[in-house]
Amino acid sequence: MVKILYFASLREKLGTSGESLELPAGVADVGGLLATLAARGGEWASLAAVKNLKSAVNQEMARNGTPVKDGDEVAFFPPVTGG
Amino acid sequence: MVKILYFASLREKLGTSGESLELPAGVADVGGLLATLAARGGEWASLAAVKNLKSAVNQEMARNGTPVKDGDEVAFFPPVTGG
Amino acid sequence: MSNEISVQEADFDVGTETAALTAGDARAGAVASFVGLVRDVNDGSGVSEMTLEHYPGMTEKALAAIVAEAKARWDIYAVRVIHRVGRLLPCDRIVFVAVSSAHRGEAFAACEFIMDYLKTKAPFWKREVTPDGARWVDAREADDGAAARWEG
Amino acid sequence: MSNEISVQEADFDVGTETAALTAGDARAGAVASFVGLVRDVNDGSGVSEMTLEHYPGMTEKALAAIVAEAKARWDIYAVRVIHRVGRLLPCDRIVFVAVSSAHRGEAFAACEFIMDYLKTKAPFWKREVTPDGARWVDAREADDGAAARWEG
Repeated sequence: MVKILYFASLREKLGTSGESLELPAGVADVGGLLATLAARGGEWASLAAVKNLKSAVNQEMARNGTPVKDGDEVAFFPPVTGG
Repeated sequence: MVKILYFASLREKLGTSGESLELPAGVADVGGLLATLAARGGEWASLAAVKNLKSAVNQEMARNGTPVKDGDEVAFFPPVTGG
Repeated sequence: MSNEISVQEADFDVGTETAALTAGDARAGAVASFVGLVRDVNDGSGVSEMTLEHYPGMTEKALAAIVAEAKARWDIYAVRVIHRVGRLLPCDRIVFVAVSSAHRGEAFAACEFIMDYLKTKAPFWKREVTPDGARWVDAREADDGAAARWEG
Repeated sequence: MSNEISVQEADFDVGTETAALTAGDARAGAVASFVGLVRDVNDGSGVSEMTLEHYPGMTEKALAAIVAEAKARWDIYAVRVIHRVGRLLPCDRIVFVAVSSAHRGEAFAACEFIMDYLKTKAPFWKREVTPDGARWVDAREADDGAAARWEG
């Protein structure tokens, strides 16, 4: 299982702040997980098209190529705007 | 008459914080005034040799070529060290 | 320093925090600091209130990494970062960053570096209320540029 | 702003001064500030106390000119400069400079500019007491360099 979190506008658009997901066979990185989620259709389909979508794996900034394995915490969010 | 002020290490070295002086004939700028003071000899002679000696005329930073006329306030001091 | 980073709903006292940074540390000749505040206008619209969301857990880690990077780059003594979350009104303080050092050049550079990195690497998001409704604040390209000048 | 520059023996309150700079001004999203403090060591010698001398009259004029120059160079809102004179001890505050602006870049630049110019153009002189006696502090070449980068 991986824990997935959604923040800010993404959380609002998807209507959820997170979920637990069994990592599908063959999915081994952030990009793969993103494709899996987008394949759900509806609002999820737009995930792959979000401009400047950011991700984190285990609370560290990640890229599409960052590895994801069972037990990880993966987060998706728009560019940050604090400060 | 010009009012002359001395600050910091210069004030200590010369033993005075200031004086009023009748501007000698032919003295028309800071450099000329400095030469007049240095001609007094003793500690005054060292005035012309002070490293990075600074001056102000009427409370504005000046140079040796800055004009000095009757009624002006002229100050001599070492480089500033505030802040 | 034990109390280096705080993410909190509560306001903070700039005078107390600034003084605490150098309390008993007579090596420090310089403290550079920054306070970010809620403006009543953004992108041409009036802003009546704002809500700051963050990613608990990652936020603290990201800020700690930024502070560690600043300490590796400059000879600085103490750092304090406070970032508020939750609902804020115009003129409210949002963020405080302060850095002490022997001399001002390193304190200024490290303080500005921390703010630039915080703006692009710490997981906070602003949602503001305008006359046209609530909206998520867009990231500013200027912030990416500000952060990029510290790279390489 | 009526209360922009102060040269005084008394200490100042960083929190009060910082808040006053943006009180009622919701345009301001950024305040960059600097506090200079007496260090207990300088040029390799211990410092037990310090006396700050200045040129009354010229000091205020020089500081006002520096602030005016900063306002001409950057889009900033309010500026506050406080410089203490007289006898000070290690850890005592010497100087405070704060600048408000819409965004942080201009606030930081103007604040650092004012400090750099103050260090080389405002008539203050430090005399410090060390174990070897009292001495006038030498100007730092680094300060001339810091001021020079704003020229031209």
